[in-house]
Amino acid sequence: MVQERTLPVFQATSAKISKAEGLMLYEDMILGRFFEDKCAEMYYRGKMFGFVHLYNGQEAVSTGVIRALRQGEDFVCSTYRDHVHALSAGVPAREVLAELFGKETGCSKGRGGSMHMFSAEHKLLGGFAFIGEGIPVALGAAYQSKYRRHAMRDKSADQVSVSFFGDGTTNNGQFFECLNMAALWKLPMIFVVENNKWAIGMAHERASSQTEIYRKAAVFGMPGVEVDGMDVLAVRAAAQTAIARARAGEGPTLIECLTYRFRGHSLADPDELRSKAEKEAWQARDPIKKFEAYLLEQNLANQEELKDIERRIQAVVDDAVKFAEESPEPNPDELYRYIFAED
Amino acid sequence: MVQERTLPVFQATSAKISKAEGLMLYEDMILGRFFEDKCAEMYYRGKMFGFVHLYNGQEAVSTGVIRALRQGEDFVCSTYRDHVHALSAGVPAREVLAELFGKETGCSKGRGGSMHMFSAEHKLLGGFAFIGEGIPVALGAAYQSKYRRHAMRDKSADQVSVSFFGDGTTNNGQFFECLNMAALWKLPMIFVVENNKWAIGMAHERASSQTEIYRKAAVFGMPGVEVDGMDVLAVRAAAQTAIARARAGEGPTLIECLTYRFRGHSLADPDELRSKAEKEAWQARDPIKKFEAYLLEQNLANQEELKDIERRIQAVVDDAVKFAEESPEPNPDELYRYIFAED
Amino acid sequence: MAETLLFNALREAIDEEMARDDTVFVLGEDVGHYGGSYKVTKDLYDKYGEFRVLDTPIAENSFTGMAVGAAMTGLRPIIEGMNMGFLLLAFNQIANNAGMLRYTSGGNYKIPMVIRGPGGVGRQLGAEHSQRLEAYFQAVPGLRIVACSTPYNAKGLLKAAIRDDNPVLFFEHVLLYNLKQDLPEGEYLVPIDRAEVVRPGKDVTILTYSRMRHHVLQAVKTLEKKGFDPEVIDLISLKPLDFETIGASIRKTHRVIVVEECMKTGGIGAEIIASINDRFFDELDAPVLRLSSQDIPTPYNGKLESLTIVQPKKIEEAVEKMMALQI
Amino acid sequence: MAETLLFNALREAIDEEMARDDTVFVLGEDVGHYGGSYKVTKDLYDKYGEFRVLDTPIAENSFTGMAVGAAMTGLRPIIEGMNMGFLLLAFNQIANNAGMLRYTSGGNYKIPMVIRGPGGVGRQLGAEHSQRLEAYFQAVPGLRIVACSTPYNAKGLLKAAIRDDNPVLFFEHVLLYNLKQDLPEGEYLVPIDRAEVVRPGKDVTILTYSRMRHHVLQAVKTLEKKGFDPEVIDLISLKPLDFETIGASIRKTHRVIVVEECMKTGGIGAEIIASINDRFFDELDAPVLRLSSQDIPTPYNGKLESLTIVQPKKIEEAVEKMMALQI
Ligand SMILES: Cc1ncc(C[n+]2csc(CCOP(=O)(O)OP(=O)(O)O)c2C)c(N)n1
Ligand SMILES: Cc1ncc(C[n+]2csc(CCOP(=O)(O)OP(=O)(O)O)c2C)c(N)n1
Ligand SMILES: [Mg+2]
Ligand SMILES: [Mg+2]
Repeated sequence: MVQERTLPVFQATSAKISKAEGLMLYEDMILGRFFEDKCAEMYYRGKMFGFVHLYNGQEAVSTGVIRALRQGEDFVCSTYRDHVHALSAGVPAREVLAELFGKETGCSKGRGGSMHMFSAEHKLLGGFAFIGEGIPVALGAAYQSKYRRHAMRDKSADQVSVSFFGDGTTNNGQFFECLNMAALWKLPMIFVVENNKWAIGMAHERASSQTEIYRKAAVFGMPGVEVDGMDVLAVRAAAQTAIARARAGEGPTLIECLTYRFRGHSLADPDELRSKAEKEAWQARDPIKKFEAYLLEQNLANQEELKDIERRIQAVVDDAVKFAEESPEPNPDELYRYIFAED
Repeated sequence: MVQERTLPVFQATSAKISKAEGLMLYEDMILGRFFEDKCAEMYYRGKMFGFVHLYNGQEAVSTGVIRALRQGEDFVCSTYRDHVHALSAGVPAREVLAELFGKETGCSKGRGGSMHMFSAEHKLLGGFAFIGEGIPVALGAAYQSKYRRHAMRDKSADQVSVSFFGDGTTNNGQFFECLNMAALWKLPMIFVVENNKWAIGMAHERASSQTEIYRKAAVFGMPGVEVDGMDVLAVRAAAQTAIARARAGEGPTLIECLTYRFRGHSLADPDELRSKAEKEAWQARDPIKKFEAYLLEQNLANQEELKDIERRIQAVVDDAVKFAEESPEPNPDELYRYIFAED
Repeated sequence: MAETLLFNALREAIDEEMARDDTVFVLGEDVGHYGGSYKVTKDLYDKYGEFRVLDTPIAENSFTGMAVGAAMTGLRPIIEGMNMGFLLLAFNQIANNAGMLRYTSGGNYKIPMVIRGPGGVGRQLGAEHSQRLEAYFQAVPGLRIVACSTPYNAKGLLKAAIRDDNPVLFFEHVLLYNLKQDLPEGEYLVPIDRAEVVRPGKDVTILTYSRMRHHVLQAVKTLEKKGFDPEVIDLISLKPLDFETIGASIRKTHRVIVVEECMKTGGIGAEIIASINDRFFDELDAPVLRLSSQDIPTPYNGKLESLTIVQPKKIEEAVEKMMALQI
Repeated sequence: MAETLLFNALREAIDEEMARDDTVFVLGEDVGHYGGSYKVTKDLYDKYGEFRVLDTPIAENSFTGMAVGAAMTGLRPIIEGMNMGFLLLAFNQIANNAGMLRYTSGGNYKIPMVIRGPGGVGRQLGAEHSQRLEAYFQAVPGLRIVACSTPYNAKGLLKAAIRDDNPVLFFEHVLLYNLKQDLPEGEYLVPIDRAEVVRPGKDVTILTYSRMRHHVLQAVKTLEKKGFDPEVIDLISLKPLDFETIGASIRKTHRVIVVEECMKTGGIGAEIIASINDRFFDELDAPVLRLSSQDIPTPYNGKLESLTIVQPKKIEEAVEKMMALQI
């Protein structure tokens, strides 16, 4: 196990949150966690197929960033590890699970599957199965906001676009090409690197000559910040700063979240390369437990309230399963539907 | 005209050169200049076709770097602006000009043309017509050297690979992908950016959010140096340091040469966007004139010796024209030759 | 009527569509200050400003993806490939995202975008600048592929492509930009999915597109004098193929020659022949003849280059040979 | 004889060739420590070390170009595309440099490299992971394209591809890695340019490749019972096509069905049909029948997915229908 990077210290007090906010964040993280656990269960029970990449451990990033956005207005762009981003963005658990079951009621009408969650309604630009290809797409959404504001004189066009991707993706050309264009044109864009130290079986330090990704922003004239990705408040604070900057027309920000995935790369990954010690060290920093402790400590919630949330979310997830199971499959007659815009 | 970057100051005395070296460098730059002037003439006289990109003004870079390499052993990788790199690498003027005339005696047998000069004998990996695509190829040659040394235990395998490309190319993903891999694996590779401030009609500062390219090396853990690209000794000194580093197994270097092209992007370019003031400012810094003055001042050569060289090179270029004109065209029966390795 | 050069016809198309719809914008290398390397966007930067005529860095894959994102969110980007070949670098964005995303998203998004620029074999531009990407892209689902060939159709097709809600690969030909033609004064559109019967005839159907249309017409001049009466069809739409027009012609002539500039193997002609085999086999009196470029990278040398592509003479011979067949 | 899984057959091929020639090396994502996502390079890292089994960053375009440079300078790289689809990002390096550079350089360099990995439609992997790149790449000059289909041919073909001095795109199929077969003990090679007559027959020629070979054989079982005698040919070489073997079969059966997994438009079948039209038109008693995947991105839903590709039942019906034709 490689020497861990020293995590940046974040003073939670500097980001005072209300009780309502606290519960909202907690709920969102719980939703992410319970949903993914259910996916694993369903996968092993043969209810879903293909490559399924779970998000356990990284919840503070999705919740911290996406829940700081204007829901349904700002754009979210994800990868193949997209269920939880979709949920945070407001796509109902029912629709995400139905998609995983390949049902007509899925957010991509059962055509997309685990790696291809889309929802125009929730401004989810997509799950993108190929490394890095979502970054330019998010850049395009950001360009569009700025375009509307400046070329079409729509004052209300101040939407921000967020692109999520992993450490391994930061060695891909599209990452750098987009850093440059975003900074050059001061686009309302946020690059969120979820540095979970691994790209499948490739340890970050074996893939990147310089492992501190946030530093790469500076050479594009863009702020790059490093944040403890297991601390939802730290992530939220960094996101809020970046969002404010972007909305004010001051340009993009790169946020590197130091995080960890608690499961293998996908449900098909034997996960033999990560050491037990490393896994345990990170497991001990579970973002949900950490935030739970904070809420209790700050008297923002009591045990009962949190249990309530968990019960409620468990019901949401169970309902999603039921919904997905009972939903119809796509109509075979519509095999060619959606290939062109006319359909 | 944008504020010019302050050029890095180079103390020529720090790079003592012998008379022989001085004359060699001068001759190489003169060859590049005269050859390109002849190309322009031939193009306008309808002797050659297609896109022809001349190198006038940038000679100190080709000569400064390539003439510091071991000729015929180290690898050189160029772009569509490749005539002069080919000449510095030792490809005879005859073969380069014959290639431009599309003749069988050309270094690419008349199949390549201006943007596709190749010579396995001279370790010229090629002219590459597409932006950035040569960089990975040069990286492959560098990998090969290191591979032979380490995996095949060939102690003599210490060849260095140099990739040349322009400022505009540094916004392309391949540039960054290769910086990372070269640094990660400590390959014997040198990235030479010929920053001539323009990519066709795109001013560098309109294309790059951060215009100081050499700074980008640092975030890959690679030394990046800035050098006056109009000063052949400065370029040579930087190249020598980088070459020594690479050969010693210490890894790659990025050298940003601040230079300027005295002609349009290609002979088809109306060149209407660059200001007169800018052109004149750079023309005044002609690398050949500068070096000539240095040689005279340092008593490394007298006027007559330099004139001799010029006469000799003029003869070489004239001979190349004659050779190219008299050379046969490729045999039409060999249209399919060279498509597969068996031919 | 105004005599217009093809590149100006394209420019007019873009200008008119930009004036009509402020979600239409152009992006690409040197489209702004420089006005496009073949001047198709000349002066549009001054007229529409830097947002609507966007000079991009040399990052084809990412600016193409950016256009996809802009299209998904309501704009109508027109990408200029300075040379269409450069878009090989954007293959992933064009195939996966422009082409497939609408389907994979179950209809969540549509992607109204045009990717246009010069393709084809020019005059000694070397292999990399002489690509015929229509062949490489034809199997990608979700894309429409169009090739223009005259100032008239260039303008009308480009306007229609810009208004289409689907991703359109729009091929111009590097050697046709200076073609001249009188264009109608008012606005007009040309449907992007219809072939054009350039010359009706009854002997043989010649299917062609882009610059080869002109090689065919040159051959036809000679053939006419010799008493032949070929029907010349410019495909215009390379995907989907317009089988209505093609079929009508085959039912009349029962003989087909395909003349294309792409390489033979896996070219547009391959699909045409396979489709004719699927649909009109019984109508054929002879095997379809395929005249394509040689299956080699385009050599720089002028003579080899001209041997690489189909010359009018070869088309004449092919027609004569086919007509001489005993059936 | 040892019963061997297909992925292990590939692994043996690489291992043997690496042992035989120390210029052979493997590079790609997760080929080293991880052993390859389908375990084709398992344990080779331990055996040959980090230089010869190189784990790359996720930078397909550049590591492919790097392999080209290594090949030009005397090594023999084997690229593993973790999924062949990812190599869309490397299209430029594969087409311009692997494919065309030798020609454009006038023979200065040769590029002995293999680009291999899983392609095809798997089990609900979604559109992007279900690509059939053989169609996208078939028009690129200079490339050889090979598809293996059994442990036996996988091993022999891969060894031959590694020894070939030209760039070879080598397609495996994501659903065939666990096929089992007894392999001979000693070393053997299978030529990469020859089709394989899998089942001789006299009624109809079925041309297929990769996983569809198995769908065809499944159909053939039923067809045999019904008294049909089809000839099954596995193309193996998708470029160039082996017209000697194909032609011999057509001269015997006079009827052809192509069964392919790629999309219909611009697929391998299109070129096959066009070539048959060019060469064997007069031998045909009926139009060639083309059974291809639907022209859509592969839907995730299992039922739609299975409707997208050709199922054995459809092949049976096609043969029966073709045999019922009055000629
Ligand atoms: C273009 C492309 N290359 C390779 C892959 C295969 N792949 C899927 S995920 C992955 C690792 C990505 O790691 P990282 O970016 O760190 O994200 P994480 O999975 O850790 O969230 C790879 C190589 C892919 N999907 N797309
Ligand atoms: C992939 C690709 N995109 C675009 C081009 C067209 N093009 C040729 S040269 C050039 C500008 C390059 O500028 P720079 O890198 O600064 O080099 P310079 O020409 O100034 O030497 C462009 C855009 C190309 N050849 N390849
Ligand atoms: Mg990761
Ligand atoms: Mg430049």
